[in-house]
Amino acid sequence: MAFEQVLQYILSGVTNGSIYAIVAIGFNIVYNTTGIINFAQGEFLMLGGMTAISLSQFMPLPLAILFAVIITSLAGAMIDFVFIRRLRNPSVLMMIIVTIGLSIVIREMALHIWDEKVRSLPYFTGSEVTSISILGAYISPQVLWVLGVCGLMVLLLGLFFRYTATGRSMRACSSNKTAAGLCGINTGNMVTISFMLSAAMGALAGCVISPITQTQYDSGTSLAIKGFTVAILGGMGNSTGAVVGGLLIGMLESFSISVLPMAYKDAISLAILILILFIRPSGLFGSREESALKEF
Amino acid sequence: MSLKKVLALTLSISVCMAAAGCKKAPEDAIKIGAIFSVTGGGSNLGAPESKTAKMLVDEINAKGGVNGKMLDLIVKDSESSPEKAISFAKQLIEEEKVFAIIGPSTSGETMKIKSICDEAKVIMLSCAAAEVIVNPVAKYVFKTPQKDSHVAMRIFDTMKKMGINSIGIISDNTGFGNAGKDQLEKIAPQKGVKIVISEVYDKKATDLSGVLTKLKARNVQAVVNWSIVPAQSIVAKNMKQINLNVPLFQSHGFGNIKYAKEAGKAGEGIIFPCGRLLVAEQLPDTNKQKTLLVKYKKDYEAKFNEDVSTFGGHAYDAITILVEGLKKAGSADREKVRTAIENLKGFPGTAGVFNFSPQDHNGLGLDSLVILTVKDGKFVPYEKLD
Amino acid sequence: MDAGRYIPVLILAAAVAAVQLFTLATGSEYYLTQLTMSAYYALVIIGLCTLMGYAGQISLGHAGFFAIGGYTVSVMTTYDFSGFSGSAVMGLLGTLGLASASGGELHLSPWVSLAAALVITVAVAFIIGIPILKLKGHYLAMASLGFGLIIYRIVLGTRIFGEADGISDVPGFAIAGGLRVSGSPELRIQNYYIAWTLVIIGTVMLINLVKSRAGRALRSIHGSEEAAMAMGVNASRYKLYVFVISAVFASLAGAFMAHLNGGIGPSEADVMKSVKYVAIVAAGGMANLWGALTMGVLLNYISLRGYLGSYDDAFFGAILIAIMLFAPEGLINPAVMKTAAVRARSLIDSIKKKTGRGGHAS
Amino acid sequence: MLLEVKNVSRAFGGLRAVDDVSFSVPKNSIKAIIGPNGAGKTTLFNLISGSLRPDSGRVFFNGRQIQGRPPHTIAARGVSRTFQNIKLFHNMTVLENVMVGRHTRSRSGFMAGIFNLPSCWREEREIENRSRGILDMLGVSGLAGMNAGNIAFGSQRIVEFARALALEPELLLLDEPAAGLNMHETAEIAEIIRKIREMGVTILIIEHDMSLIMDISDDIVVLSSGKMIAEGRPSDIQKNPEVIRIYLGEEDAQDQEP
Repeated sequence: MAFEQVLQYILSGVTNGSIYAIVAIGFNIVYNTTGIINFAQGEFLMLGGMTAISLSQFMPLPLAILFAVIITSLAGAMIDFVFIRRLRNPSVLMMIIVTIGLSIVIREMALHIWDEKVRSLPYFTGSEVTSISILGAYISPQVLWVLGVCGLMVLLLGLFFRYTATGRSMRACSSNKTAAGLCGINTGNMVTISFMLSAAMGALAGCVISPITQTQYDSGTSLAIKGFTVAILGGMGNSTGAVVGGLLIGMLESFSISVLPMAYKDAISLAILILILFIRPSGLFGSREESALKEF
Repeated sequence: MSLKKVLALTLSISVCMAAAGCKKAPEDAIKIGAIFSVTGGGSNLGAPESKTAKMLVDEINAKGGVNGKMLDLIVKDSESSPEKAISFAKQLIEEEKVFAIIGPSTSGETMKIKSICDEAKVIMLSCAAAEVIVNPVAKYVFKTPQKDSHVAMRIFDTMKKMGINSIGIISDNTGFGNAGKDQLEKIAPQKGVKIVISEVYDKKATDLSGVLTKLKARNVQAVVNWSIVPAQSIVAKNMKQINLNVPLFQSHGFGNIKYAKEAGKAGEGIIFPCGRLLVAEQLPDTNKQKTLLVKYKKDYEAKFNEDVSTFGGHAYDAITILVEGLKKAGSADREKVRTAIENLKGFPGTAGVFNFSPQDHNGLGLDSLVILTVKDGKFVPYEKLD
Repeated sequence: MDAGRYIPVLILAAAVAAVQLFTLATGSEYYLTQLTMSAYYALVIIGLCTLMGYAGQISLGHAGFFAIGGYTVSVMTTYDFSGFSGSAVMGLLGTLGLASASGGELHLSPWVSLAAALVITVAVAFIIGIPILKLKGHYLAMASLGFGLIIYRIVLGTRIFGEADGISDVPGFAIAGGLRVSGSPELRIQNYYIAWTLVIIGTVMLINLVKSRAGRALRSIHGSEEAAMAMGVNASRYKLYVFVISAVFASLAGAFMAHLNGGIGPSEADVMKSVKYVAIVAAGGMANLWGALTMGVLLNYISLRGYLGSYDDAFFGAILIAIMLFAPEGLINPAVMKTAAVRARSLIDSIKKKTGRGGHAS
Repeated sequence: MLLEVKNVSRAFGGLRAVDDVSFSVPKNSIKAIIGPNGAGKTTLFNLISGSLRPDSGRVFFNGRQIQGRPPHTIAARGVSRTFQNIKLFHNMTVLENVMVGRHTRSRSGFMAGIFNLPSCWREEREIENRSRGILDMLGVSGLAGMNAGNIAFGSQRIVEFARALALEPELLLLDEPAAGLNMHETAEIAEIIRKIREMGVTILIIEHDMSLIMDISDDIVVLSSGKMIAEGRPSDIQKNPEVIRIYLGEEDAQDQEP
């Protein structure tokens, strides 16, 4: 294959990979605090995108995105406050089922608030046709925005979880909630903050990828499934792992298209998911001991 | 023992709820059932179809109904799931005792209830495109959208005029996409066009630059994309982004100006065959469909303030054909109305002029399609309109 | 042998017959159609309830097994085997009356396809079960979700499975003497009883299993796998067996549903279906066969009747959240009702005491 | 010798939790394992019961090798255990917990269960009677119908005993049975352990309660940070300077120097 073509496959792998990565990062935040995988994370992306699109008719794009992130993060707080907090000593399964219920309800509400039509935010720079050429291969500038936001999120989240007091106490909650409570950490608030944070990150991600993937009331579910695969490949709770995992799966899918018929693209990433779960459930970057000790 | 009592209780509740469920319609009204995928995968088809059907029935009832009887439309949302379509079809036929069924929106659902309706002698006018719905012909089963084979022929004819003979096809993994891909691959050799590469992608694909790179590598002279929303605009944008500057042909599934708007600048120059609804005003006055197309477009856009789409048109045709059959038969007698529809000739609808026959339960020919393109975000005819 | 366990089964059988007579009397027999379809879905749910509620192993991929059953039966009963007519196997099947030529096509009898469906299901359940049952919690949920998705991709992307339209015109299944699984209106009552007999047999088998030594071992694994192993329970083998059993229940339901509906579509293998099965088991109260059965029939019936139109999914999501918040042990749960009954009784006693009418202090 | 542990060691990352430990347990005796927290006592238990695989060394039970074999095979050979943090089946009643103990002493499988064959009626009744017998023997038959999660901490310990005994083991591993119990309950446990020994069951016990250990054990092994530092009769161990140093500190050890 010609060099430009190989580079083009890489770039298209990066495009999809960056989308999967930015979704996966959202999962890690709630996981880092509550130890659960929030099935409604995909819906935060959809909510963020839809809200920003509606607001962008009345205000400039950056402002619309800012308000969309705030509104969605408030929705995240409301969800935790009304639903998650009232769960009496929730088992893993109960958490999975409540978040599944939430993702269905949010999706159906979005259908009736907006409608079933597909929408998208305008491109941040240039338009649908602008593309940057790198050594003969082309990529839309929007993808660079996605990568940029991804990097920013990883950096900020890494700093937040490691160096801020709230971040540390959120991590304390996830390893042992009762012990964290005994040390005076208000675990209830920590979970609320984690939902607000992951909703905000999800909304921001939803806005950044909307020009590329477009947004529809039910676009959350398929994004969430890709997001799980990548989050687990990277190692649950590890944001850098999520980005690397996302780009890796994006590349694998993109190169599999060049060899196999495209219909098998998704089957491949699913086979990878199952393979990882057997060999290394803790994922590429997750610590083996930590995941083994996780009390399910 | 308390548990057992509850179990018996729940079962009986569900039955009483069912009994209360069916509302009593005015006695002598003609009941028409409608199964649309208002939500779920086919919502871009079912939603406009359901709105159009309700609008039209209200209009007809306002003008005194048909043969002096009111029409009672019962719409069920199947969420494009076959098992619901089956359950609703049986409900409409056995319970509501409907005279005819409009829809379903997707070919998968239609195939599941084709034999149910035919055996129950209930006229079904499907809004789904697959040819296998009316081939082999079932006595009571009709379909209103254009034939995929005709769409493919019009695409290849246009290509020949443009001197294109080696192309790449991409289609999504919906029933619509599969059916289109089969027709394109079947008809291409007859038209002397060589399909260099043919790929299927997932309907929820977030980005298609990968497969388009594969097509670019085979230096195809044109790309045909046969899919439903949102892939159509993603393909258009990706082609421009990876600098694959060859003509892009879309299927008649591109029949909504909103999809062109989604593609923005990348939509310019897309060529696709479609019904005349989208260029109603630009039709010559001699055209038989013009008056009804302009009226439907105006009414629809006024009532729902959203762009009209050819999918809504399929439901429009289904109802007007049924009403025409009722008028010709003079009474709500299934056999008479069925034969009336089967012999309907020169009947103008949104998708084209219908000429039914015992062998052709679709009634639309090549002339039902015109070639349109996108210029400054609007649909304009690519060839002179007749 | 405590026959007491079968009393609820008799009540269920009586209720099934009562409902049928009720619809006969009120001339509203069409309700049986949805009740028959709900019965087959309930079969999947009671199987999954044994796996999830009793053995504590979550599976988000059981729609995959439903699809394996449905698709195998649909393909084998509609595929024209005349190409193989010369082969020895076809000859053998022909002599056994298991293959019949009609209208120039050679078709296998539904018995062969049903047997094939079950064999394939057991094989796949073993191959998939051994590795993924080593995982726990989220990882098991994700692996089973991945399995379900792969089955969905296969049926959606392969031509022989009819791609997005699935398979239609699947013939009925003549079981024995006039009994025939098919969707035609005349056979509605017959099919209603066939479906519910299958559900009753399945329920009896699962009740026996749960109350037996093997059932106790399964529940002990749910309690604490390490302690169960220390007591000599071969946890991995027991988890695998119950996984295979629940897979067979799902695939059986898929096979019969394919004959009833005359076909199957890829939406039966969709992730949302698996999620709905898990949710209904949870709504029924996890380790509660009767709760799962009741909620299974009720929720499926409501969605198949389309009472809620476009709000069907929203209602389902709301039910899930409500039950997890207010009645985590499920609505129809003996424990919940016992405590409720006790509280009610003590309330009545205190009222009696206050009003002085209570003859004796209870 | 009923149980022989030969040069067994196991490390977690850098930490050598059990380091080259060898000892043996004669039939019908009560052997104790003592040592400060983190000495590797529970890890040693898990290596014997099969929950963990040793990095090196071998374990023989009745002369047959059992190290590295899955826990349920070892249990089937007659080794039963209790846990440091009680692991009862909270989703089942006390009686059912004990009935699970009889799992290796009964045979009816999945098929027999599903079709409720007559063969498994008799076996069920026999399992239930045996289990009720054990509960009576330990004086907790009143709790039979209660849910295992809802009973008092002390009774939970005794129910875990009952479950372990239901297996009719030759060797019973007790992991800190007296932890968290008051004087009266500890005496009760001591009485139960003596009764078990009279039934011919060999006992290997981990315990911190020195008076209980010195009172009931025939032989004692002392572990400290993974290594075995002493083995012998209770009286010798009390005077062993090494043991005193790890328990009571440096200066007390000098006083005892001969």
